[in-house]
Amino acid sequence: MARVLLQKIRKKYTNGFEAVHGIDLEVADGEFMVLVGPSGCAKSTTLRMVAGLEDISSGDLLIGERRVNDLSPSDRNIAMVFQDYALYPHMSVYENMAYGLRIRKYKREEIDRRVKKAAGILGLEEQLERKPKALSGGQRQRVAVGRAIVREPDVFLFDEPLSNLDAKLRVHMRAEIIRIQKALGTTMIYVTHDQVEAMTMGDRICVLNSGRIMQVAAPLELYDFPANRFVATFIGSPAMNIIRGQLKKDGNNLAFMNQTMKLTVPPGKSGFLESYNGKEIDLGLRPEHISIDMSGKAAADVVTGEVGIIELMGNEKIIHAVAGDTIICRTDPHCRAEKGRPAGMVFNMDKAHFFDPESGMNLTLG
Amino acid sequence: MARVLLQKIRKKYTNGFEAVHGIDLEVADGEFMVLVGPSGCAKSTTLRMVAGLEDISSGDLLIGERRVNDLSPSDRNIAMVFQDYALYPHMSVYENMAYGLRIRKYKREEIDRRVKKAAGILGLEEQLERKPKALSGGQRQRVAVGRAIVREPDVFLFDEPLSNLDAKLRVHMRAEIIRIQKALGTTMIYVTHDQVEAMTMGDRICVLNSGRIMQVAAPLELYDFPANRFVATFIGSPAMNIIRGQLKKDGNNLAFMNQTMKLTVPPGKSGFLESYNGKEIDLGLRPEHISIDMSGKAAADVVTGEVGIIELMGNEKIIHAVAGDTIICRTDPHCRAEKGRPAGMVFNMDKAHFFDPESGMNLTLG
Amino acid sequence: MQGNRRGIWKLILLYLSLGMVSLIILYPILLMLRISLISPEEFFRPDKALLIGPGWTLEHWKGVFGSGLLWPALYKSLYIATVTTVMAVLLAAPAAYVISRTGRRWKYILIMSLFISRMFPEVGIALPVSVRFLSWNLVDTYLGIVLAHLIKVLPYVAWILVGTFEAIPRSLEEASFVDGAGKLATLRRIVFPVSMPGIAVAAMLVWLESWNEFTYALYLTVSENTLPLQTYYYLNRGGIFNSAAYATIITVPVIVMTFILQRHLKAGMLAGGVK
Amino acid sequence: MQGNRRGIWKLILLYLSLGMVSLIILYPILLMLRISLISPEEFFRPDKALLIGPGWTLEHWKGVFGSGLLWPALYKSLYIATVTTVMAVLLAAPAAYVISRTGRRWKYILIMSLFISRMFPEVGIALPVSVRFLSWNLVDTYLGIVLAHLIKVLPYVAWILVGTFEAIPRSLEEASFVDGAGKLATLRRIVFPVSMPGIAVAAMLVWLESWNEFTYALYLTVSENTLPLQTYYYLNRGGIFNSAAYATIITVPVIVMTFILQRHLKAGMLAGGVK
Repeated sequence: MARVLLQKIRKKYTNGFEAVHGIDLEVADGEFMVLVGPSGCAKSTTLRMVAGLEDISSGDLLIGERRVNDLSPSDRNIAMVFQDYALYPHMSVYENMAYGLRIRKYKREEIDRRVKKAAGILGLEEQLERKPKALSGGQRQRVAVGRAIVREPDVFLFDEPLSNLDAKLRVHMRAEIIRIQKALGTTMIYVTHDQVEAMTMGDRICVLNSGRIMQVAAPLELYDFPANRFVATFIGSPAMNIIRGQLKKDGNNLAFMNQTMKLTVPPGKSGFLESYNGKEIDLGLRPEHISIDMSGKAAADVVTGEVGIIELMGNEKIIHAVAGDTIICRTDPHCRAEKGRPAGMVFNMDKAHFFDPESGMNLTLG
Repeated sequence: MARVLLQKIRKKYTNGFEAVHGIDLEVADGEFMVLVGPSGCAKSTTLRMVAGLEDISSGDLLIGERRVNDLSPSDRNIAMVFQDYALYPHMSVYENMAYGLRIRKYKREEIDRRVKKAAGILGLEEQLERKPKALSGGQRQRVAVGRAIVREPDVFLFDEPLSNLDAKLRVHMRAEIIRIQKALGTTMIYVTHDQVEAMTMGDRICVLNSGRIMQVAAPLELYDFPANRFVATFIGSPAMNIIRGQLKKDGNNLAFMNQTMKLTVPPGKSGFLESYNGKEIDLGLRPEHISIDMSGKAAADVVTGEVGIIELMGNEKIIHAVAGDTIICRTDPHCRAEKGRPAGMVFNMDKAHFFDPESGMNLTLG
Repeated sequence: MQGNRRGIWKLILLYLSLGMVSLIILYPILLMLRISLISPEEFFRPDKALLIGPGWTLEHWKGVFGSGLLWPALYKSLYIATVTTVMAVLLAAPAAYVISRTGRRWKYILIMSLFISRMFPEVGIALPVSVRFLSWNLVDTYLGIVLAHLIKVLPYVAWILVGTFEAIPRSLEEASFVDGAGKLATLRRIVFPVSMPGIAVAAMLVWLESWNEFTYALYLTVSENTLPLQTYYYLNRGGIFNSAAYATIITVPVIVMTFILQRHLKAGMLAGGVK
Repeated sequence: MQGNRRGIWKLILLYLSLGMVSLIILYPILLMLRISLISPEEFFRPDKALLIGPGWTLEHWKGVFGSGLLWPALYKSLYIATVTTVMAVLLAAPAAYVISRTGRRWKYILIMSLFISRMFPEVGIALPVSVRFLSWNLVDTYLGIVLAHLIKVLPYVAWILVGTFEAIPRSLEEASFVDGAGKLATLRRIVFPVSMPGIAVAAMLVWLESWNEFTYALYLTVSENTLPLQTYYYLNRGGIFNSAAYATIITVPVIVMTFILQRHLKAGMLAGGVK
């Protein structure tokens, strides 16, 4: 058990491509840290650098108090679970789990004790003599986890370990992995591209984009207070609406306006935005904070648009309405909006975020 | 344009396996009918029987007033869009669309007129001279649709046409296909395994399971009033909770009870259930109709369970709580339920369904 | 675990190997050409310099062209290779199409017969074949060699073509049916044009195989030699220079076709495509 | 468009073809065996019944076993095939492992050299090879034939082994590294055991290839014949019955190995595995 510290870690390939641009990240002892981001964001590369499977071009990687940049994977005292499980096909489940201990020349009784204990935790007692190909997908997944926990390493590294399982099993294995990590108290770095997985599992989440860290925060904080436009649109489905417009003084209050809408900025947020008066700005509002009003009455903070795509999910309706930009609203499934007809959208401006159009920074976080 | 009528259509393979068990279905002229079901439910087989690509073992298939069982696909005047698009790779986009007309010996000017018109509808004017491999996934999809519409057939058959597109493009193409179908008014049979696609696109939806029709209804009717337990759990995600228990007379009302809960059946539903007094029954309730009450006060229709898995979606939390069975609730993302701790679940019994444990029929539909 | 320096070393190693491989391939060809152009005195000099050096002569080539033996052999080789190719494609294509549309059991039969026909000793099979052909009066005829070559090449032409037809999704044909075309029109307008590149590759490989073939020709020929037999015939009689000239003549179309084919070669085609 | 009746017809057709293929494969083998056991009088009788019929004799086999020529040839063939196999696997395995872990450019080189070494006429290549070997004193030696066979088989052993090693996911090795094993321990404990079946198939195919090989042996041998040469040697002198006996002897291990191999054959392995 140990903290993991990344200091200005960079990854540059022989062909000159810089995959990771000097990132700083501290994973506390016993913490469950999730790395999430779109494909190509270098989340796997970062994990593999921690594992020692990729060279670190520059920067310092510390596990505990040790700088491990130049140590081989075998000397870092980490354990890794791979996306394809990487079980040794010619070995039984028992031998798969015992392999790492045998290599390290543990005593036979100690190996037996640890493997049996891990098998107990994972419910694999009945499968110990089987070969991997005789197991179901979920059991293989368990063996891969078992191989990691018998080693009692300082850090667990999980590289999209659930992406080959079906949806139901995935939900179940998520809970299982959380349970094991909490029980053992081992530091965990977990890579996934699935935002629900990230939000469900992580103590904290590190959002990556193009080899840069966008935000590190607890799950709901990420959702409610995204640090920038990238996180705002990456986390949440459907994505947060981003609308370009201008801030103008309107009496005592600031107003956000463009060709199709004029919305009042709530007093609580105005303070941060004084300097943007008269400038371009991006308004961000999640679909669930826009409701549909079919009464046809014009009122404050109501924008009228033409209904385009309607997606029916059963428990809710996703309505795409066009008012200059396309605006996505999440509504009651019985909402009577119809394709091609106008609808009033009520913007809940208390939930609005404002982003700098250039830097993408969230201006309303204070 | 024509209605399609399936009368006792059966499909039995050489090896004795009966894939389709004599189904009856009427697709009205100009209607958008979606066939949906889990994999292996024979939805594609049914579509291919309508197309003439699979033999019909028995029953009658009528397109318009014609019985077409023994007609080859080329004589049925239908057009089909395949899952892999099935574009002819050695022909340009223009030739791909013109092929069916050339085979039918249309005049050159008529072919040109129709292809250009279809290209206009689909925004393919710029791509007419390109080969399929030079197109993006969405453009290929459009060409496949274009090839269908130039023919001006009686019926469109679409076999999971969007499953090879990414999520964003899929949402867009759904709207496009709906628009084209409504504009042309052509009868449509559309196969998908995706329930959101089914609910978003269909005028009516036909739910299939193991070669039998479970229910044919409009999208929201399917969600709000499922005809049986299969439809109830297949449509909606997470699935409807199904809880086994007994009905007992409790004063004037009926009560649903098992070892962990006692719930009052609302008067409006009691009428249908009198005959089940004292018998086993399945209670069905959707996750959004169970709310979490952390106050700890016991009240009517509140069941206390231990919180297991928590899935955080951002805009909502899915809580799996154990009270005998595992019960899934859809709650506010800020709900303070914690893993391993007790939580009170408030059942909204007005939304409850009751199913016969044997037949699975919904008893509360009247 | 890769750094900048290792990347460069890898590249150097790659090009070195590429050079080595080219040399190994090129060297015997150049040697062959040189032997066909060397004067006997130089060749039999103990301290001769083989590839470069003095003693060039066109005598052997003149001999080959003047002997009257080249043209019949060339004609026979061309005729047999071409007829074998046409027959092989015509026979294998329909079978391959049916197999590609049927299923695993047929493919298993095909792969097994392919394997067996490749692994059984040719000298062993050639004997009963020639005994049988003797009683059918097929020894020393063009038809006999064509039939023997067909036995040799049919399984693997079929294999390449099955691969080619399998790569055509069935939905392409179904789309054509729905579009109003019949079975035959679909074959002619969709299946055949789309599979043309694969058929061409198969044809060229068969042609080369038949053009190069030696063992069956040896067993089944009494009087008129094919080019490979002619090469061996001279060598057997010590005519090493004429033999080299014949070998060069055989190699020319091989080089040309290899050059054309290498752009179309895919790992999958080699499944059956490599001899 | 399938009905019950068509299904049954298909099945009948399938088994008919299966029978036909078996017959075509079996017939020449039985014929070969019969010729080695037929009396010359019967064989040369104009209205002879070949496969079944009278006139059985063990004379030819006695002659073959008693002539003193069988055992040296058998020994030489066994020796050459075995040494070629061991050398080929030892040389190709490390290269194949590196190529499987490196990338497309190497694979392209490999596939090209494989293709070229297969498509170039053996009678053409054998000539410069034997001229070169003459000056190195390798003609009529075991080493010479082994080297010639290595030229022939190395590219495709490498190809099968690249396929075998590629099928081992890299994550398996990485998991072993993370588990604490070094590069060598990983090769010995993970990579080698997992690829054993592929290596075995490659070895058996090489062995058969070398065992059957005729052309290079013909060019490079003056005195001691291998079994295939011995077969041809008798035939050339009209000893058709002895030739058939030799061909039968060659065929026995081929049948045994084919029987073992057919269970392990996959289409992918045939990429390089079929001659």
